[in-house]
Amino acid sequence: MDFSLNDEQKQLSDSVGKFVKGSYDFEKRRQIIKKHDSLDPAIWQQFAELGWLSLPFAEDDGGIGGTLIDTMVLLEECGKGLVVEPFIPTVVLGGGFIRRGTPAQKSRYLPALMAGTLQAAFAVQEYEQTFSLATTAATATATADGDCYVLNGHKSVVLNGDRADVCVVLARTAGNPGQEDGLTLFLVDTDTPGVQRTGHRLVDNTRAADIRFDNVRIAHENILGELHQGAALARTVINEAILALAAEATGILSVLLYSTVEYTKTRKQFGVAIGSFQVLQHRMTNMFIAHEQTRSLLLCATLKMHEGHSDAGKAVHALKAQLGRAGRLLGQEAIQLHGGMGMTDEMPIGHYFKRITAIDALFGNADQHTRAFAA
Amino acid sequence: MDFSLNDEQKQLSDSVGKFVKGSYDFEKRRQIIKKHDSLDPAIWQQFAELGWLSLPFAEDDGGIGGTLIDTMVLLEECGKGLVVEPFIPTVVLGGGFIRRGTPAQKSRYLPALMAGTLQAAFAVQEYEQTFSLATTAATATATADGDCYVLNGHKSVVLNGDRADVCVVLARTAGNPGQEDGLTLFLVDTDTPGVQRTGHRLVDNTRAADIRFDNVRIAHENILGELHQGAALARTVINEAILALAAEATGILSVLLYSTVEYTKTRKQFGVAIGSFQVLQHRMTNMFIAHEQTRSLLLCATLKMHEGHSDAGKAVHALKAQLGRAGRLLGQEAIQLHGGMGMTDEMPIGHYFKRITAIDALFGNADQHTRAFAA
Amino acid sequence: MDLHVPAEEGTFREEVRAFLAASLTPEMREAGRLATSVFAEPALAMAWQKILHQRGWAAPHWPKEYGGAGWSVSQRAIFAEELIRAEAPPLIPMGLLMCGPMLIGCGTPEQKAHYLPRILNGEDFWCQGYSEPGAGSDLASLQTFAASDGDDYVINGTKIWTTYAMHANMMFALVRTNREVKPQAGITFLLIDMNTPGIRIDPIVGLDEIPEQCQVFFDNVRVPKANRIGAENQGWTVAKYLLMFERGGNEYAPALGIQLEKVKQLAARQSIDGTHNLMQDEIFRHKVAQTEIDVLALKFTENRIKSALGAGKDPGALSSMTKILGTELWQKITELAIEALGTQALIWQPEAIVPGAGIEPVGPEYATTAMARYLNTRATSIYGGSNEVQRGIIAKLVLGL
Amino acid sequence: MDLHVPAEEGTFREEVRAFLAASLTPEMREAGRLATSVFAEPALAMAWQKILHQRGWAAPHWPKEYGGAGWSVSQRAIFAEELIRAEAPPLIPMGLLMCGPMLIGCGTPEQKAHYLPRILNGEDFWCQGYSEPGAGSDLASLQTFAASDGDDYVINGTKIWTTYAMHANMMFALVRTNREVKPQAGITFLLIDMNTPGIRIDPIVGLDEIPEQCQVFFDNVRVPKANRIGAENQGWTVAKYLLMFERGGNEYAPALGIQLEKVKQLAARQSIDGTHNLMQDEIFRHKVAQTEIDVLALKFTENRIKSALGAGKDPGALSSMTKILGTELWQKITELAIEALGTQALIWQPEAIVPGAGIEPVGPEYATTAMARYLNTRATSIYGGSNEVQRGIIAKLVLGL
Repeated sequence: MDFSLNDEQKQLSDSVGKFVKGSYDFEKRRQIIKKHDSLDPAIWQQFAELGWLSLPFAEDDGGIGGTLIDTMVLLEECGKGLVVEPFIPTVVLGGGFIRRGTPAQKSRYLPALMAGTLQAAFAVQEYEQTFSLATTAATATATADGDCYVLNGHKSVVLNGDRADVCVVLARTAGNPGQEDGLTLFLVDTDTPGVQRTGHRLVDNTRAADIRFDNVRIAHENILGELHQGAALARTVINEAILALAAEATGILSVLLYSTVEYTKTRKQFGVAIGSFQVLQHRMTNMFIAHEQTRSLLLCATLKMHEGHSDAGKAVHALKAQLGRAGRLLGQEAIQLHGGMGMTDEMPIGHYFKRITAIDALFGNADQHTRAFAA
Repeated sequence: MDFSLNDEQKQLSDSVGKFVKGSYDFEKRRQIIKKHDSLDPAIWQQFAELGWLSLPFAEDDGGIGGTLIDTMVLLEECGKGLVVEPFIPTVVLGGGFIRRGTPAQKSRYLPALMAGTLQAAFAVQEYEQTFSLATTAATATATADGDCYVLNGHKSVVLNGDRADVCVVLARTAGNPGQEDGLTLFLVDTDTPGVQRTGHRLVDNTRAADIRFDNVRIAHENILGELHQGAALARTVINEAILALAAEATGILSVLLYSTVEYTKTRKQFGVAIGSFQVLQHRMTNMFIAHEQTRSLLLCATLKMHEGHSDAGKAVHALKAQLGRAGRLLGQEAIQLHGGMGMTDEMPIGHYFKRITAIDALFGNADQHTRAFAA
Repeated sequence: MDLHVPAEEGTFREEVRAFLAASLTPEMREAGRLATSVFAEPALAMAWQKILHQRGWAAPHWPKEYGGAGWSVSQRAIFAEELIRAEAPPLIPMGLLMCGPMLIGCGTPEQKAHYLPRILNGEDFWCQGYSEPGAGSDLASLQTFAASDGDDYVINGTKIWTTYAMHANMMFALVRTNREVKPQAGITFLLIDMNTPGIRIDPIVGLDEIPEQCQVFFDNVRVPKANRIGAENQGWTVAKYLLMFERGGNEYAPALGIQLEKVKQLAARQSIDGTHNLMQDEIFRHKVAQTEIDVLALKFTENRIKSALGAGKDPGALSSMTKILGTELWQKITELAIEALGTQALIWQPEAIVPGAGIEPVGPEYATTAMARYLNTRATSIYGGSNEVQRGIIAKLVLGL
Repeated sequence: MDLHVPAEEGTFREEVRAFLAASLTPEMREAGRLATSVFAEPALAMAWQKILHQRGWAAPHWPKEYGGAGWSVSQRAIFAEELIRAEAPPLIPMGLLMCGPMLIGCGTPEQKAHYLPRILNGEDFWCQGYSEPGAGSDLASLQTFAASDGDDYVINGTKIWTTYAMHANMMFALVRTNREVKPQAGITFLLIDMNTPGIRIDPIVGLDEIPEQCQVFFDNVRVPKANRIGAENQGWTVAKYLLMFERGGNEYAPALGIQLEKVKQLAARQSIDGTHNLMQDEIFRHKVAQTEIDVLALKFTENRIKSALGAGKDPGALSSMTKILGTELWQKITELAIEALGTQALIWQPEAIVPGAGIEPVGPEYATTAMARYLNTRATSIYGGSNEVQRGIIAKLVLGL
């Protein structure tokens, strides 16, 4: 076993780290949130030019053929800089589905996606439901002439949904809510008639959309994967997205920890740096331990997914569960130890706190994954 | 609302406190455990003479007619002294059942019980079951001639069972395991043929017994309460026992807390009293808070039971759940803060830890009562 | 011991309910429902205060001679509960709960006669000038200096975390008047007119993007010595008096109980598998139940404090305990809410939770405030003496460590 | 990065399994199964060590030249796992895991030649003389004094928490040789023959009622200076070397995983409602799963340490972290066991868990050891540098606080 990065991975990590430090400081990020609606076109173009948008795609598809480990390396550094650009919705989720599509589907979307000119999203979550594929209520019904499918439904919090050019939609083509059988994935261009989007912010300053599908006609060729068997493929791509989120989160956790450590070394009360208080030292040690344990599970899950281990899914559950618990602990403690300053919009720490809070809620929270781990 | 003790309650509290301090120090307790098998006949006789064994019984039955609050006051002081004598099994459980029995049953047992010459027990728990009335597998079948019932079953950890003269036994007379209907309570003299007892210690240095009932014949007049309807009465008496245990536990928690506080004021490491370490101060503060919250729920449940409130049962669940959590916290922290000395049989603290650990396991643990609270 | 609830308290509850049903406007209820911190939208809160004042109920806890209601401890608790149940907007506390009681205890007859009526009728809007950038948990180290100059003090320095300073026309403040003595011994308590020249107010945007807090700068601000409470350099005593009053009077359990009920209601609307809802999920229900048990225990802890207060006893550091428990349970309840809402809790539309804005939210209406509440309550364990400081107080004063 | 498991490791595992199946006697397995602390019954543990020694496997982690097995890091991990799985009694660690490595690193050629073979073959039974009544977490304040007298030291003082001192014929100890310097600078490392006149051993009865620990008194005990390790007053360096070795080598996850499996097995035997067992109870299963996730994370944390060690790097304070996690998870697992067993866990029969006693326990056999384990593991967060001390080390060395 070897947990150190190889030379290429190290190079990638350094290059992303340098980019974030050099071109993505907190003031820059603040402008992106305010002016550019959480996506700076120039930054996104740079992502494309640096090859990051092509990272997970096969060389045959025009990509770089990177591994899950590469994506992990990239996103951990993005997490440290709290990059708001929609890498996960477009590249990991959208791209993750499309690269498993038909040659026609791939050639239609992937080149533009890798060039940075196409945005994607995955519409899975619905209102008043905890995260679950089986509860999907959106339906897609074959027309009488068998020509196409007609999609109806209402999806909530579609990450990057307001600017996505193409949306992967999970809908029921057979069976009843509660069953995983009978779900199908569709590729839906968002300019298709009947697609109504209301874009909105999320607490972490990323963007999402409420999307209503009102008798949206979808051609057969836009079915992604197998009819009625969409749940398994959805789960695979979601697991990759969880890895990506966890990598980003591990970067965030390290900032929550080490910014807090640094802050307590300078902040004085009662005549001394508050970092000299034993109570805070032990609490920061607990933060440190939670962070390291999360990193260990990130490595565990990434390596098992990478090698296609039979218990890879279980490792992903463990990771997401730990992430929720560690995120809660580190986020809350970071704010508490920053005191009043931690409650301000001005300081970066609160923004890291918001993002780590959001990550717990995405694709099932800690309790749900703990339960799934035990199943 | 008034939470202060009235004069009589204060007097009782003082008198028990004085007895424990004067006649029941830790060395005396050690002798009782070693020499007298966890019951000192002279001490028990004093209990009788002081009227404590008569406390909860009606004046018409020759008792003192005390309330649940009086029992609470008595047991909290007993808890502080870690009295091992079987007050709860004999007086609260055995006596609690018998005083709800027929006049004949009362006159047969209560005078001796109050005089200190009769010991009682309640046989409810069976092996390889979490605490639950419904799972009772012991059976009592009416004989063909309808003359009596024949009891068969195997009860585990019958508190005070090895020296009990009479045992209240819960057995199934109808229905199937899983149902609460069809359970009946029987008064069984332990010298009845077919009762086989193996006495043993418990970790808290009290005594219990493994009891097998092998075709034990029980006359109709020994049915306690109504046939098939034993669960409701059992629950009432168990709730009173939980209050009693909680009162004892509250006394124990106060010793766990304040002994630890005192110990850390004297124990020196790194040139200072360890109680000066902020980390330990905050942890002891958390112990203090848990103790006070437990006391609040003890008052809540006692007063609601005392007044026959409709949500009294729920308050008892809350109390037992809190007791489990607080007991775990205070017990474990007390040992940790005593360091190596806390791990020795010689120091009292470990014995308090053992008793508080046992109390969580009796009559359903914290998780079970939390669940019942939410039901 | 006696838990008996006298029958007349039932009648009283009916009276309060009837009044609230008749007096609270829909706008005010909306402001109450949408409030995500302890502070409601100021204009609506002040409007509601005026209505209460007409009934004589704006400050029921004050002594009757100054405009209080003359209620028993239980009646006050009932009133507080019913206000929460009716979704009344919480009143701005700086005048009614802080400055008023302080004046009643420590003010001169003239100060009382002038300020108390203006607090009750809402003519004055007060803010609190305690914390400074370098003096948070360590309040005694404050540096804002008031130099004696004839009949005035001349103030220089800065205060921070001053809630609603931009709305206030008055501030009660702790300032340093002596740098040569022990920190606590050189502090004076002053009332400052916010319209005095030399005061600048910079709003601070919070995690919820709302500028509720401010930093206030003093540049040679002249304050008449007549505005001093107590003697010069005795301000710390006044502050401690106020703190004691504040702590004894704070009750968390009633509001926590109602908030937890709301969490249960919204969790019951979330489907977990197409057939069951989240309140039927054993794990979530267990967490809710544990919290409910903690709130029940806190309720009786608070009852014990009231019982001790009623008997004229000093509840002592028990009030530090209720501050710790109350704020940490409050945080826990807001956490349960965002957990129950899942991704719906992430939708961020601060514009949709401004009372009267009339903006239709994305997602269910009940989900719009949960995240702001979760973010906001993080501050409750920081302000009012951080929970670390409270734990230190218990360790020192109760445990003698 | 590479998680690949080489095929030859599978073969190795088979070899170890076959050996264990053939060599472990039923009595030894019983001693392993009934051990409630890290220490098994000494006679059976020593008998098992002799068998391992014949195979060359008594101290696989030692360098090959001194009798080690020359295995890779992974092979050592496999061996450790299989020992646990086979319920082998744990070997007494003071000689093999502590004294041996210390001698290899710091002993003279003569000391190594004399003592190492005697450790391997079990001829010497070692105990550790570190703690004193006033020197626990603050080890450097130890007072047992060794006065120089010609070729000898003359020792006076006392040691406490000396495990199995009554079985030992040798002790390695820290003693004070200079009181005039900083505490750490006046300490010397000595090997002491326990049969020397002037030594008295008082057993200490633990919570489990077993006298595993002792207090040892020294009354003018003469120890030859040839028994000194390193230079006079340099004992602290030797102790630190040993500590580093001890920490890097400790692995908790494999044993924790197996213990948690056993908890799951016993929980699956407890009926909750006549139809379902406790492992089908959502709440209990959730707690087990959380613990299992923590153990999995610890396993990879330990793998990361091994990976760093393998690459010749210093894992640094990560070993303080695994001590904290390993011991607290161990405590958690024993807690889950007593929770699962309910009142059955309360049955207390220390006489029934003595290997070979042949006493039929009251209740199921698997329930006899749970409470003693729960009580015993309370000590794991106290000894070997309390977890408070470990957290302090991380705060200082890793976080720079």
